[in-house]
Amino acid sequence: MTAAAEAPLVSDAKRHVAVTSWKAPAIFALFTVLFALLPLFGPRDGVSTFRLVADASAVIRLPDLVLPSNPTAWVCVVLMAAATVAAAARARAHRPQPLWLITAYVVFLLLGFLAWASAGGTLPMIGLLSGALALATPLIFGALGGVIGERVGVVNIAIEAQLLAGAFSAALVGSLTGTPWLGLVAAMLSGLLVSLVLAVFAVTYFVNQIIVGVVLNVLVIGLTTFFYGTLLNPNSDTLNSPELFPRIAVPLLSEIPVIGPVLFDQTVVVYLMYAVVFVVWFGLYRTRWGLRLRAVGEHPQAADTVGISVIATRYANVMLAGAIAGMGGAFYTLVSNPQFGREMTAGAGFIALAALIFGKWDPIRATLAALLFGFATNLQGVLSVIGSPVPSQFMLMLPYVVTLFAVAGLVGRSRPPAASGQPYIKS
Amino acid sequence: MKLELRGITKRFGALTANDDIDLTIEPGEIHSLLGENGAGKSTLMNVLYGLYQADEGDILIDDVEQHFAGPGDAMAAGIGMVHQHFMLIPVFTVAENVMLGHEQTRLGGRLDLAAAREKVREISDRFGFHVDPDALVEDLPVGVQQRVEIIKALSRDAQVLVFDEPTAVLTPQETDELMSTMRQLRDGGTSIVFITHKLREVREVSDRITVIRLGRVVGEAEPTASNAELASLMVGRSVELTVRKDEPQLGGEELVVSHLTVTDAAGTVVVDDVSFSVHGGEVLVIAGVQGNGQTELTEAIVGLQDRATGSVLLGGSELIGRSVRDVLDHGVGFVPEDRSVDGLIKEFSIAENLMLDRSHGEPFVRHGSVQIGTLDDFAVEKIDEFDIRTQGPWQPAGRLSGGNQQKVVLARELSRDLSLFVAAQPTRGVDVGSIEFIHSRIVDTRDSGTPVIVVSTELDEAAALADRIMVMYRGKVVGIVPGDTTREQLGLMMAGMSGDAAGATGANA
Amino acid sequence: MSAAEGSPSVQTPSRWHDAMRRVTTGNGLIAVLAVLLSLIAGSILIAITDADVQATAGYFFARPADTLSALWHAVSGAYVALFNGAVYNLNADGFVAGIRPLTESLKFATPLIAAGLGVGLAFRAGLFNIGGQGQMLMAAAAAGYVGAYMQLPVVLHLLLAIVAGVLAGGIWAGIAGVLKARTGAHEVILTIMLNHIAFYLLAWMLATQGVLQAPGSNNPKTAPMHDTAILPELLGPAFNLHAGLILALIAVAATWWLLERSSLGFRFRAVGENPHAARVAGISVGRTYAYVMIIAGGLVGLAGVSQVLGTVPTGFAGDIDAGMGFDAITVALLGRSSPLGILAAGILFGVFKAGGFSMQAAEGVPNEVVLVVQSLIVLFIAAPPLVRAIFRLPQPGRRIVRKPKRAKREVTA
Amino acid sequence: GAAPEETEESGDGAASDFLPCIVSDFGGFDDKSFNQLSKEGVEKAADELGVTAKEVESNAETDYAPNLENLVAQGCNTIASVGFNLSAATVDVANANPDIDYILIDDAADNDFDGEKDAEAIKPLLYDTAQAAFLAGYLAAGYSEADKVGTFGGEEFPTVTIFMDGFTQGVDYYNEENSADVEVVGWDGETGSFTGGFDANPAAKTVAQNIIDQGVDVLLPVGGPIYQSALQAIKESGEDIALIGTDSDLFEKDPDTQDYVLTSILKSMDLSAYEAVMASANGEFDTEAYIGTLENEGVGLADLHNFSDKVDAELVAEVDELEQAIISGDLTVESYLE
Ligand SMILES: Nc1ncnc2c1ncn2[C@@H]1O[C@H](COP(=O)(O)OP(=O)(O)OP(=O)(O)O)[C@@H](O)[C@H]1O
Ligand SMILES: Nc1ncnc2c1ncn2[C@@H]1O[C@H](COP(=O)(O)OP(=O)(O)OP(=O)(O)O)[C@@H](O)[C@H]1O
Ligand SMILES: [Mg+2]
Ligand SMILES: [Mg+2]
Repeated sequence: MTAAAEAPLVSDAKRHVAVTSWKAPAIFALFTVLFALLPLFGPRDGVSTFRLVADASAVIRLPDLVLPSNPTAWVCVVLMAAATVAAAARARAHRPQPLWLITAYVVFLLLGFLAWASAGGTLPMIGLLSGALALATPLIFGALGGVIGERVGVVNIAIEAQLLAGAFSAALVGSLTGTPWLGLVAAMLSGLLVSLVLAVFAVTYFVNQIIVGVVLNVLVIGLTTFFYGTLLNPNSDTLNSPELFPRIAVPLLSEIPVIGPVLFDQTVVVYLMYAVVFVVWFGLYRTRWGLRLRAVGEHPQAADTVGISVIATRYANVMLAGAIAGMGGAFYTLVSNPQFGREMTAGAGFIALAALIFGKWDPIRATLAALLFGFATNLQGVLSVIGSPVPSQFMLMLPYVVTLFAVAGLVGRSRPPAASGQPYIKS
Repeated sequence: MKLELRGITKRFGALTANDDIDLTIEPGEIHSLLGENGAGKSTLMNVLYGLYQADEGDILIDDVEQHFAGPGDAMAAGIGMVHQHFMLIPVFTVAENVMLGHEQTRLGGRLDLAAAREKVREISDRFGFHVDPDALVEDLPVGVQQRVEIIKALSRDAQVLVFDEPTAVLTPQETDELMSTMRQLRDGGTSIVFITHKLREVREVSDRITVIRLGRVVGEAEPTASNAELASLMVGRSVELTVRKDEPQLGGEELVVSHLTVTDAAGTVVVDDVSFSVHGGEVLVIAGVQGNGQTELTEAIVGLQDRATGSVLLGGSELIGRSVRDVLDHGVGFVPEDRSVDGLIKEFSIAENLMLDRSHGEPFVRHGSVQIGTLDDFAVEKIDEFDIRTQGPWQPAGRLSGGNQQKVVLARELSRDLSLFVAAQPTRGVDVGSIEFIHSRIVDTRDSGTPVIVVSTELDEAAALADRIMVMYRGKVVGIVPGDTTREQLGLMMAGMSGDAAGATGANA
Repeated sequence: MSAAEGSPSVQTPSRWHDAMRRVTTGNGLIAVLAVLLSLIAGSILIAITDADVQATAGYFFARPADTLSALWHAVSGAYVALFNGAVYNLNADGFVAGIRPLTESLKFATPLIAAGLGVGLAFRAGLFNIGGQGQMLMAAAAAGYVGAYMQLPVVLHLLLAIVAGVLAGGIWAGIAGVLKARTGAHEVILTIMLNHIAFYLLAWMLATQGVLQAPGSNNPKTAPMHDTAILPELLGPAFNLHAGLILALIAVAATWWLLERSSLGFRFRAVGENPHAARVAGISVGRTYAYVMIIAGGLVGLAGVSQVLGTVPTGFAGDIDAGMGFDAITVALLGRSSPLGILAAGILFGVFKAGGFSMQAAEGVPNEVVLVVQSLIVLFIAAPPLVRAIFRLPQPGRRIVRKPKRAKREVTA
Repeated sequence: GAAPEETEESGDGAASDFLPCIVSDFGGFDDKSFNQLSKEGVEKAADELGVTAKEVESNAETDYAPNLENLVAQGCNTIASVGFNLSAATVDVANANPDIDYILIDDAADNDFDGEKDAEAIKPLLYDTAQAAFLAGYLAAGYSEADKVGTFGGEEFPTVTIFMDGFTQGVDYYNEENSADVEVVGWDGETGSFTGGFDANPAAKTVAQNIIDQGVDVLLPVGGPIYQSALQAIKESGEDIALIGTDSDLFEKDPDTQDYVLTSILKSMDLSAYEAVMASANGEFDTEAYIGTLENEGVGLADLHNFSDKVDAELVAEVDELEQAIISGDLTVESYLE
């Protein structure tokens, strides 16, 4: 190579051209136009009140934010248009779209929409956000369970089953022992048990993981409904009335305006959720556990050739995933409502599945996806309360439509762990 | 340390992949294993490495019997392996791959990446590898991935290193570097098992050679043996190592590529304003180190690159902007570089693979319906014509050995009326017997008046096939030179030196 | 996830796949044993709920025979009821009444077969169609609209209603297919979201006069279908079996032909097995995704059609899918995504469904027992080595390591 | 336990061989709503008759017909079908087997909307719940200090919205009479707040929470177990919010609610189902449609229990007067049953 280094080279550097993507400005423009139709064809009178404190007891009191509805919407249209122009300018200049611009655009859109939609009403910001968090919490647990499972190479379609089993046993054990803590442990154990079955069939017997997952969902629905009907419901005083976890306000943190009461006046299950999100994220990317887990999910034979037991790693982590999803189940009966009901998870496991794919198999992104879903759900709830002229069925559709657009418009292609779904068969 | 395999037998169902094999690796020797595709070399090494359990036979280290339940045990015993199919996690960095399985951690269970990086750098410097510990493996050229595998093995202080076909994907320079690394290791006392299909390399680097055929040891050879001797020992018959090739009967300029530019998704220009033409009845070999735009160039011709600008005129009609199917319908035959991913559907039968690019019309499809009879006849014919070793046309293609898989792809692409034939790395990983066959088919195609483009990183192959050689570097054409250009000059051109300069330097050298 | 990349039956490495096929199809014994095991497990649940068993268990140690006999009565009673309700009614007088349960089973199998085909077809092209619910609902809406609110001549009416339903199912699934092809979004999310959207969309239509709500009614339910739009009964009024079964059988044959013999099906499978190679061979992967989803949705739509024009022609409400979008996944997987396998699996599930009603009515066995037994059967059938181990049957030859697969690159549609 | 005597009589001669049966709508018999109440009514009758009722659950629309047919095959004498969803299937079965007595709860069995019942053997049981809800609305409006009351439902079904409609009319009437300005949050007669299902899950709770955030101090959740979510949301808000139950008296059914429940809107499906079954057993079955009203006490307002001293006696008196006015026809409450 030395000779080559002295000789005249045909230019060593590769050339770069800027890629111009008009996607962002196009989407911005589309939504700006669509949004402008609202105040144009459905002008709303009056003012919108954004309430920023939960109740009179808040230490730091913020006044209500009162905005004239229609003018605010128009101002937001203008700001959105400006953001669109900025995005277009950047696209022309072949520069990437910065996160702040996208964030700003989304904030304008949201603010404008809320102002328009809540004309004459009061929008309780804290209720809006804390409701979103409540709706997202079991989804986050479920999605994290899914992330771990798929990252280690076992598709976890059984999140629904783990949530439901968790909710069931949390209610049962919580009632029997009189302490929600044991209920929580029971929820984790039963989630773990469900995923143990998943592991036995998927890892040891190489049964297609989707079959096992789908079937486990049916099995657990069958079993919980059966025992609910024959056991829990007839003896609901003793077997189906657990005590709930109390809310614990974190001193100081819970006094932060707006986000304090939303994030830091919660039950221990929610605090655990924060911890689990962090631990899973940290563990996955920074620790030996995570490195090996991901290796097994990406290329099990490579992991095998460096002496990592693929089978053991898969078993351990699938069970861990089940335990985490099981915790999400406990949210239903130990935080939300002190009673189990048949099929009470109502498909949340599938939404969690969607969230983890939406979140590209990453714990933080999956959490954000679940939060987005929770937010969209609660936004429709709040809007239909303050009076929306849209039929309830369309309002209830909103979170799903938002997710659909978000996935199709923004996320696009995503790559699952390479060996996810593949049994590891060794001689 | 001395490693001994005694009476190793390994069966896969009815197939005996290794049949009572004895092999002794002395300390500090480079021991080559030679054999056709499917002879059982990889299987033997996988047994040695604990990936497979032998049905019969023993493994001894320094005369002590070993029981490897898994690769962990083998590694602990000082055996390292660079696998034929890389055992690297594509989405991990080099350091992560190297540390995997014997990670060091710091407070709070955090991975000690700094230590791993240091280790990579240390080994990398010792052997002059130039590997960036923080690069993602999937972004690295195969040659560098190869080095990562070696670093992986060395980081565990392997005393016996198995290289299973490490040079199949390397450029000549990289191969030379690898061989000097191997010598360096041997001189340091490490024993090396070296598997390759390239006889030149075997002769150059081996201390001893063992030849395997059909799962048995058929003999030992000295490094001084001739290519022809080795080849016939391997294949069991005499092999012609150079294709017989007449002077080209040049036709018109069938293919004219001008100002072809391809960018990747991130905006990097991977093919940079490339212009050339190919005559009917001519083989143009595109040479160059892997990853210098050859792949993208061929893909752009076939319509597989979305971001291609410029012009590709085939027989006067423009190919750029057409769909792949359209291009194929124009009579372009294409052998992709990575047959197992892009060329074959392993779960499909040989017959189905043979109709893969003609699934929309005659002769295999009539009124929307696949003509099974026609297809079966065709497949039987092609299996015979291309000497594909199989039990029948309806066997899954994935079960064939590498060389035979390659023949299936070739059979498919050469059985249409072609106006252009493009083959990328047509003989990669293929044994000498099959290489002979594939080369002669390519020459036949040329002789029928079709323009042919062959992408190869193999200088021997370039020399054997080319009427002209075009060398690419960093996406640009370094020069187009006659087919009989010297190895040295081509080597220099592949490092980016322009044709004239390289010619001068090469002459001086 | 894996479903995105390949069908379950095809994505497993070929050698293993083959071994698996040999073992399972070559061994009906395993299937029988799997059913037996599951029934035993079901017996436990049946025994728990049985009042006599509970009562006698109280004094089990005093008189165990009582408990055992109660157990026997409970379990045998339940399974006899299942047989009577799903296969042949031994208590009925005459063959016609006796065979009626079998026709009921076939009636329940009809939508499962059709929807199973839709899911299975998508699997073969490497797509996980979890959107059967939405596709069925939209198909039901369209077929129901034509059937209940349009006046047309005899044959034409039925044909149009069927076509409308199949089209609607195809379009609904096609949305997912096209979005996946154009944007690369994952079909699992898309179809799950489309399920919920379809559910609420149908709820709105059912609650809206002039759309699907029966004129003059306040209930979220359609008017009955016109007689001209009802799938004819196959065996006369004594049986509920309707021509939907014929449609499902035609669909089985058509899907078989499509997959095994047609060029389009060849492309589907090619894309399902290896989208990279398919693309290089000139097959447009994105287009294939779109087509396969449209056809799959049409097949699932057929299930919806058979529900509203055949099984419940008296008008329907919002849960007319009856959970079959998800059952269909199990059916497709149990049938290994092959049309004939799906036919068999669909009939098996139909039998359990019909038998479940009779177990509940005759013996008071909760419906969920059937769910449990069904799921266990699927699990056991899918894991022959486990069944062999339980019954101490010899395990067939050892298994083998597959060659590593390169991480798949993303295919640009 | 001790083993019973070996010789077991198969029931005493008095127990009839009368077989009452019931089919649920989806949601099952433990739905804390109409399925459960109807079942309780049938069971009560069966107990009195010394027999065991056959009870089968439906999980989907396609289950109705087979369930009914299987019950016919079991030799049932009376079959109760719960919910408008079962209407068509019950009509079919009743026409095919007219010698059995059918009770259809919550539907008029008129699927062609010609104003005529479609099968002779069916006795429809209908409930003009709006009447009772009207009273509850008036009471709530009078009780409310915040001048804001809230309601939400499970899904937008007429059997659900009839409560919300009556309630809203009651509030409106209060406003008219007392020139007050009490606002109903969650239902405007056209659209409103729905949880999208009948599960007591986080979704139901956040809907309740959102309504509470609007400052209501009375809350009427309509739809089976979702009252639990409302209760939980009320508890967590820490505010003084009264709950109104539906169907049966929540105060008695669920002791947890006792401190919160202002009153309940009664819909006595248990009672009318019981009566119909008994009539059938005694050979007195008539197939005349039954419409539960305030007058025949098929619907009504439950006792105020713990709230009796928190509510103005005057208001209570007004509610009583209103009840009389409705019974006498001086005041009409609109509902879809008209
Ligand atoms: N896991 C397996 N299951 C079944 N057969 C196998 C397996 N692995 C290898 N074989 C077969 O065993 C024989 C030996 O294969 P092996 O990979 O050892 O050949 P090789 O000499 O390394 O060939 P190549 O030069 O192509 O790498 C071949 O016929 C191959 O098809
Ligand atoms: N590249 C492609 N990838 C996927 N689908 C394709 C492609 N080209 C065509 N199709 C579709 O496949 C079907 C058959 O293809 P087309 O009609 O183009 O081929 P044909 O040869 O005319 O027909 P047939 O396949 O019936 O012989 C059509 O529905 C067509 O739209
Ligand atoms: Mg090999
Ligand atoms: Mg009528």
